[in-house]
Amino acid sequence: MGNVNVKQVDRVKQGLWEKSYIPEILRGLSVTAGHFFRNLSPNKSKRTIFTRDYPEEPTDYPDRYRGLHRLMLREDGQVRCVACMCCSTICPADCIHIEAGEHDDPGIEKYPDVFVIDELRCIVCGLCVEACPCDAIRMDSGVHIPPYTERSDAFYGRDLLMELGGLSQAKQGGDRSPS
Amino acid sequence: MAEDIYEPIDQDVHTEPMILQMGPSHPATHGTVRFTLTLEGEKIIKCETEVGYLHRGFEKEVENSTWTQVFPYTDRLNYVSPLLNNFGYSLAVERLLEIDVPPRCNWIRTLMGEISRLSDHLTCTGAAALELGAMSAFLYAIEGRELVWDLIEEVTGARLTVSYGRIGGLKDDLTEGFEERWKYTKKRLFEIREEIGQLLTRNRIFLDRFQGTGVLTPDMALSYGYTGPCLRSTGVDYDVRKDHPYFMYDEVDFDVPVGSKGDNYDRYLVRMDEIVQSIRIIDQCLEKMEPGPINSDDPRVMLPEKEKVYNTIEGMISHFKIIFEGIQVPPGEVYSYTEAGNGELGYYIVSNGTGKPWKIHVRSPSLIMMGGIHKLIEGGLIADIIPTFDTVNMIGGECDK
Amino acid sequence: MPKVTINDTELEVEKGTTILKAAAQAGYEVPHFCYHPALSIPANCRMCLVEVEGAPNLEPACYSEVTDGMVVRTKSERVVKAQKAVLEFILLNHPVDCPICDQAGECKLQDYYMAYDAQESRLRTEKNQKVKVFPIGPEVLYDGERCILCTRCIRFCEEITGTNELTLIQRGDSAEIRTFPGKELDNPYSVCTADICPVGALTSRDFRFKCRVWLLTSTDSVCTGCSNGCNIHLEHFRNEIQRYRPRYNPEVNDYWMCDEGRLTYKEVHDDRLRRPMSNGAALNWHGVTETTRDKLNRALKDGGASHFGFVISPQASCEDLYLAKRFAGDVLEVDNLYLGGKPDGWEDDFLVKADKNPNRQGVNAVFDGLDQFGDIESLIEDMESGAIKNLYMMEKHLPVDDETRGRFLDAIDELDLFVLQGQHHAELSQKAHLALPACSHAETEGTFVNFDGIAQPFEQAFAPHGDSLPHWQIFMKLARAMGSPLSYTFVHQIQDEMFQASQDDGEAAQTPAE
Amino acid sequence: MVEVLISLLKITVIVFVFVMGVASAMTLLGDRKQSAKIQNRVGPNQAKFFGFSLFGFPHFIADGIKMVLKENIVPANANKFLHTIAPALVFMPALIGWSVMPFMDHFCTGTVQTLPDQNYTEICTGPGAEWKNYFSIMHMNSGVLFAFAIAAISVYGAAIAGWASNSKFSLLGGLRSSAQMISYEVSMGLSLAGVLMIYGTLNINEMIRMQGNLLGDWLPMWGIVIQPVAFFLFLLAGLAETKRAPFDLPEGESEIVAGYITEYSSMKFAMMQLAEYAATVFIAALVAVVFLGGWQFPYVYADGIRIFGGHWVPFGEEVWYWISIFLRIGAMVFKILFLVWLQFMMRWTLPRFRYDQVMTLGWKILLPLSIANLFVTALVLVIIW
Repeated sequence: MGNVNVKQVDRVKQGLWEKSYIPEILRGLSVTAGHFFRNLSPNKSKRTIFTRDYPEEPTDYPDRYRGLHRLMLREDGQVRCVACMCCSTICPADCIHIEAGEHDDPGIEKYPDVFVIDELRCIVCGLCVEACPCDAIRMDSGVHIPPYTERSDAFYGRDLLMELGGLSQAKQGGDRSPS
Repeated sequence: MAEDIYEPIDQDVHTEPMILQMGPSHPATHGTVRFTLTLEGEKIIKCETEVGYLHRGFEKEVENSTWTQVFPYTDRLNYVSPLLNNFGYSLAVERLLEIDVPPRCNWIRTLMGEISRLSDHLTCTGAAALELGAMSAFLYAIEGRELVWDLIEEVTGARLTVSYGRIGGLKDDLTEGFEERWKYTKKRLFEIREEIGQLLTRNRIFLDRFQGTGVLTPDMALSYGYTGPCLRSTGVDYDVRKDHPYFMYDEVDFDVPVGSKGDNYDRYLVRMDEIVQSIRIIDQCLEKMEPGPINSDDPRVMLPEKEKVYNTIEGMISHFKIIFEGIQVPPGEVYSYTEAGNGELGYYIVSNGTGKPWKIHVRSPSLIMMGGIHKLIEGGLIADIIPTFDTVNMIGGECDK
Repeated sequence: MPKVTINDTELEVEKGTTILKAAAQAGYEVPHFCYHPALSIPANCRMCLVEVEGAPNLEPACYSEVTDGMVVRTKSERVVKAQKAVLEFILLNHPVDCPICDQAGECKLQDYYMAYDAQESRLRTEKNQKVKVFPIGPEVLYDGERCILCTRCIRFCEEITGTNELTLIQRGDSAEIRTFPGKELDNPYSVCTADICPVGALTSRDFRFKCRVWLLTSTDSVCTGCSNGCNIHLEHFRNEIQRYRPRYNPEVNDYWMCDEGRLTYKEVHDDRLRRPMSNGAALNWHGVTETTRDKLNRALKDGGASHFGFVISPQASCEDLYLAKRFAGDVLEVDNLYLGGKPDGWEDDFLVKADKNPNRQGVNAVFDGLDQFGDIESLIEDMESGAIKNLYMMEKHLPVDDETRGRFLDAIDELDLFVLQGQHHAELSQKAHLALPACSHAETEGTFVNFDGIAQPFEQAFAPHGDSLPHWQIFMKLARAMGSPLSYTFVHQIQDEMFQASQDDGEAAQTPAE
Repeated sequence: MVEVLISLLKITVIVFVFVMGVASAMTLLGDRKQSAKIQNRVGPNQAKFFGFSLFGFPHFIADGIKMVLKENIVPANANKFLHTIAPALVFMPALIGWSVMPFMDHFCTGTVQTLPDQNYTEICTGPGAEWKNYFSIMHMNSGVLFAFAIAAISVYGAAIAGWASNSKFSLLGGLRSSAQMISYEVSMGLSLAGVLMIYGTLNINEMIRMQGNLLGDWLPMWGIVIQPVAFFLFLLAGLAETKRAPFDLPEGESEIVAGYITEYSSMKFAMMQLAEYAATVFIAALVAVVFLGGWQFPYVYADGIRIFGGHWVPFGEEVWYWISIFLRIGAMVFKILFLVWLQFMMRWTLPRFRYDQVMTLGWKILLPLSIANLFVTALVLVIIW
C-alpha cells in the first residue's frame, strides 16, 4: 500500500530587503545572464542551446514515430494491400480512399486499383496500421508530411506510397498445399 | 443588474462603465473563451464568461465512431496532457466491459499518465510566466516539456496526439532504453524547476501579481465544482488519486500538496510541487514494474496478435469483426473519473450494446471551472485576469467539447 | 398442439414445427448454415445441434420436429461444445480470405465464430487448396476453398428455379460444387445463390470488389425493373447504389429477385440529367422555372390546350402521377394525355413480368383507368402534321419500337415547345426547349402499385443527385409560378388527399393509400 | 557653408548611422539573438546574404522590407489624420534628443592641457586654439533640459495613437502610457536634480568633463559614484519611460493586446517599434552621460594617461590626442551598448508590473526617495561647500 500524505505548500514571507526588488532582480539576472554567457562561450560543447537548426539538422525520429504512410511490397514487388478496406473503415478522419480491382494473378485476386491517402486530412493516429490484416500499410517511414502549396499535392497515391514502402517479409495466409 | 452598476457612477460626473470584449481571439484567452468585461477604469465590476468558440463537437462526434475510434478524439480534450484523457477513457470503458487489465498495463498507465501531468503543469506554469512577460521562465519550462514529450514520442510514436490508450490495454509497451532516458530527463527537470523557481518564486514583481489575486475560498471552489490543483490550492485535499485510487496509485507513495489562501500564488506553488510528486511517482513505477503482458486477454476486446491475423482464419475473423463492428460493449452506463491535469476528468458513458457509444459525456474540469471564473475575476483589475486565467489553466479543447 | 420447453421457456407450438422454429418463437437463436426457410432441409452442416432431453445424441434443430413435452436446451455445455467443434471443423480448411472476400461483413461464419466459438484453432497441418475464382455462371463466381458445402445453392436450383444446374462432386475434403457438364449457372435468378450462400463461396460478379458490405446503408425499397415490384434492400454507399438485395415479402417475391432486376440500379446513375436546362444550356431552378412558366403560358395562349400534348410516365410514383394529373388537368387544362413508359419485354411464370414499368397500375388508379390516354402512334402523327405543337413529357420512355422512336425524335424538331421532365438525358435533353431534372426512386419517397394492385411504399435512400427534384416538387414549382392554388409541401399531404379521393370514389381497394 | 556641411555630416552619422543603426539593427538583432541565448535558443539565422546568415543580421533587412510591403490598415471610424501622425510623434522625439548628445569632447585646434590640480579640467591652449564642436550635433548650454523636454513630448504620440485608433484596447494602452510616462517624468527629473546641483551646469558636455575628475587621484568622479541612489532611481524611471519590460504594461500583450499599437500595421507599426528601441538607446545614452561619465574613459585624458598623480604619454602628444579621441568615442558607445544590453536583460528576466503597482512604485516609492535624495544632497552641499 502506498503512503499518501497531505502537505501544505510554503508561501514566501518576504523581509524588507527582499521587498526592495533588488536581490531578486539580481538573482533573476544572474540566471538569465548565466545562460547568456554560457551560450556565448566559444566552446560549443559548453553551450546549452536546446533548439536545433531544423532543416539543416534534421531530428532523428524514434522508431515508433508515426510519419507518412507507406505501402509495403510483396517479394515480387507487387503491393501487399488487397483492398480489404479495414484501414479506411477504422480511419476516424476518413482520409483513405480505396477502389478495389481484379488482379491478373489469380493467387492475389484483389488489389487496390486506386489507393489515395489525403495526408492533410490524416490525423496520424495510427489506427490504420493496427487495422491492417496484411501488413500492407505502415507509418514508420520516419518522415513527416512536407509542406505543400497545392492541396492536391498532399493526396498520396498508391505508387507514391509504394515508393516510400519497403519489402515486408510477413507471412500471409497460413500453410497451404495443393490437395 | 446593469442599471445597478451605472447608478452610483452616474451621480457625480457623467461617466459610464466601459464594456470591453476580451476574446475570443485575444492573446490571453488561450484557446477560445470570451469575457465581456464591464470596466470602471481598469477595475472589473462585472465579467460574463462565454465558452464554445472551438466548435469541437466531441460528444456528438463520438456517437458516430466505434469505441476504438474515440481515442484520437480524447487526445484533443486536454491537449497538453492527452495521455491522461486516453487512460481515463480506457478505464471507463473497461469498467463498463467489466474486464481487468494486467498489472504491467496499470503500471505503465500510471507512469505515462504522470509524465503527461508533468507536461501539463510545466506548460501551465510556464504559460503563466510568459503572459506576465517573463518569457525566459516560459521557455525554460517549455524546454522541460520538450524533454517530457521526447519520452512520450519515443513510447507512443507521437508528441501531442498520442492515441496511446486502448480498451483493455495499451498500444505498445515501454521502449528498452526508457529508464535511462527518464533518468536524464529527471535530472534536467529538477534543474529547470530550480531555475524557474529562482526567476519567479521569490521575485517581488511576481509575488505582487500572484499573491492575493484570483482568490478562491474552499466553499466557493466546492460549490462551483472546482477540482484538481485549483481546489487543492484552497486547502481542500481532494485528489482522485488519493481518495479513489485507480490504476496503481494505491501502491505508490506521494504527497498531495495543498495551499491555504486559494490565490494564484497557491495554485502556482501547488503545481510546482505536483511536478515533484509526479517525478516521485514515476520513479516508483519504474522500480516496482515487472515484465509481463500489457494487454487483456479478452478476445472480445483485444485485436489478436498480428501473427495470428496473418495466418489463421480464426485470428482474421476476430480481427475483422472488431475492426468493422467495433468492440461490443454490453448495454449499460458507467461514470468513471480520474485525476487529469486540471482536476477530475469524468466520463459518463451509456452503451446500447453495439460497437458504437450511445452517448459519452465528459465531465471536463476546464468547462466546469469556467462556470465560476467570473467570481475570481470580478473586483480585480484587467491585468489580474492574466494570472488568474493562467493558473486556472483553461484548455480550450476540454472546455468546448 | 404440442407443448415444448426450450431453455426454461415453455411454449405451445403448431404440430410439425421444427425445434429451430420453436426456439425462434421462444426468442432463442439457433445457429445454422444449411437450413434456409424456403428450401428443403438436408441437415448437413450440424451447426444447429441442440440437446433434447432423453435423446442419446444431439439433434439437428432444423430437422427435428417438436413433440409434446419435449425439453430442449440450446445453450447447454454439450451444445456449446458441439458448436465449437463444428465451427472448428468448418474453419479447418477455410482460407484466410476475409480481406479479399466480398462476404466479409455479412458472413455467417464470421458472426458465428465470434458468437459461438472465439477460440484458437488446433490445426497444425496445411490447408487444402481448391479452385478459386471459378466462373460457375455468367453472373456468379465460385470459390471452392471458402465453400462449406451446405448445398443451399444446389437446392435452390432444384427447388426454386427447377433448372438443376448444380451438383456436388468428389468426396470428403475434396468435395466441391460444380455445374453438370455442358451447363452453367445461367438461370435468370442465379445471383440468388450468392445471396443465400452463408459464406463467400458464391459471389456476384456485378458486386465483386465494389464495396465492403459493412459500409453499406440499407434502405427498404422496391425494384423498378418490371411491374412485379419485388421488395428490395437498396444498399448504397456515398450517395451511390451499390446493389439491390431481395427483401422478404411472401406476397410478392418471397426471398428472391431476378438477375435482370438487380442490375436496374445502374439506370439510376447512368446518363443523369443533373441541372435544369434551357435549350441545352444548364441553368438554375430559379431561372428555369420562370422561363418554363413564360413558355407554357405563351404556348397555351397561342395554340390553346388542343395543341398541347402531355405524356404521363408509368415509371413515376403514385404521388408524382397525382400531381401530374392535377398539373395537366387543373393548371394547364390539357386534355391530350398520353401514356409513356417502357415497351413490353419478356416474362416468365415466376417473378419477371412483361410490363417493364413499375407503376402502370398506379396510373390506372390515379387516372381512374387507362382509357383516356391517347395512342402514341397518333401522337407522333399529330406532331408530324402539326396538330400537336407543344409537348410536355415525363421521363424518356415511350412504349414503341426503335423505328417509331426515331420518328418521334424527328417530330420533336417540328414542335414549338418541348418540355422534358425526367431523370435522364437520353437523346431528348438536347432537343428539349426545357429539360427539368427529376430524381429517381432512390432519392425520394413514394408508392408503386404492382401488377397485382398491391401498393408498396419505398423510402428515400440518399440526397438527390445534382439539382434534381422529385416530379411532384417540379410540378409544384411550376404550378406556383403559374399562379395555381396547388399547395403541397410534404409527400404525406398528397398521400392523404389521394386516399381521400379514393375513399370518395369508393375505390379504396385499388388505390394506393400509404 | 562648411559649418552647414559639417552639421549635416554630424546629423547623418549620429542620427542615421549610430542611432538608427543601433536602435534598429543592433537592438532588433540584439533583442532577438540575446533573448535566444538567454533562452537556450539559436535565434534568427534563416535570412541569408549569399548563403551567410551573419548572426541573423539580414533578418533586420528582411523585416524592414516586410514592413514596407505590408498593407497599411486604418480601422474604421478611426481619426485618420491623428492615426497617421501618431507614429511620427512617437518617433521624432526619440531622435531629436540626440542633437545634444556629445560623443566626444569638443575638438581642440591647438593642444589640450589637463590641469590635475583644478579638478582635471582640460583646457585648449596654443595660438588661435579654440574648441570646435564636431562630436555633437548641437552645442547647447541647457542640453539636459532640452533632452528632457523632448523626451517628454513622446507621450503625446502614445496618447494620440491610443485615442485615434478607435479601439478600446488602444485607448487603455494610451491612457496607461501617458499616466506612466508623466508619473515617472517627475521622479526622473527629481533624481536628476541632485546631480545637477553637484555639477552646477545644464550643459551635457560640461557635465561629462566634470566627471573626468579623479577623486583622490584614482576614483573617477562619475555620477554613479557621487549620486548612487539617484543612479538607481534614474535607471528605474528611465526603464519606465521607455515602456519596456518590466514596465511594458502600456502594450502588455497578454492584457490589452498591444496597447496603443494594437491597430497599427505596416511601416507605422515599424515606426512605433523603432521608436521604442530608439528610446531605449536614448535613455541608455542619457544615463551614460549623466551617471557613467559619458565619453570619459577612466584615466585617459587628451594629453596622456593620468593616475595617482602620475602622467605619461605613450605615443607622443599629437598621436595620443587622436588615440584618446577614438578611445573616448569607443567608451561612449560601449557605455550605451552596455546599458542597452542591461535593459534587455531586465526585459527577458522580469515579469510585468501591474498598472496600479507601477503607479504605487512611481508615486509612493520613487518620488519620496528622489526627494529625499535631493534633500540629502542639498544638505551635504551646504555643509561641505
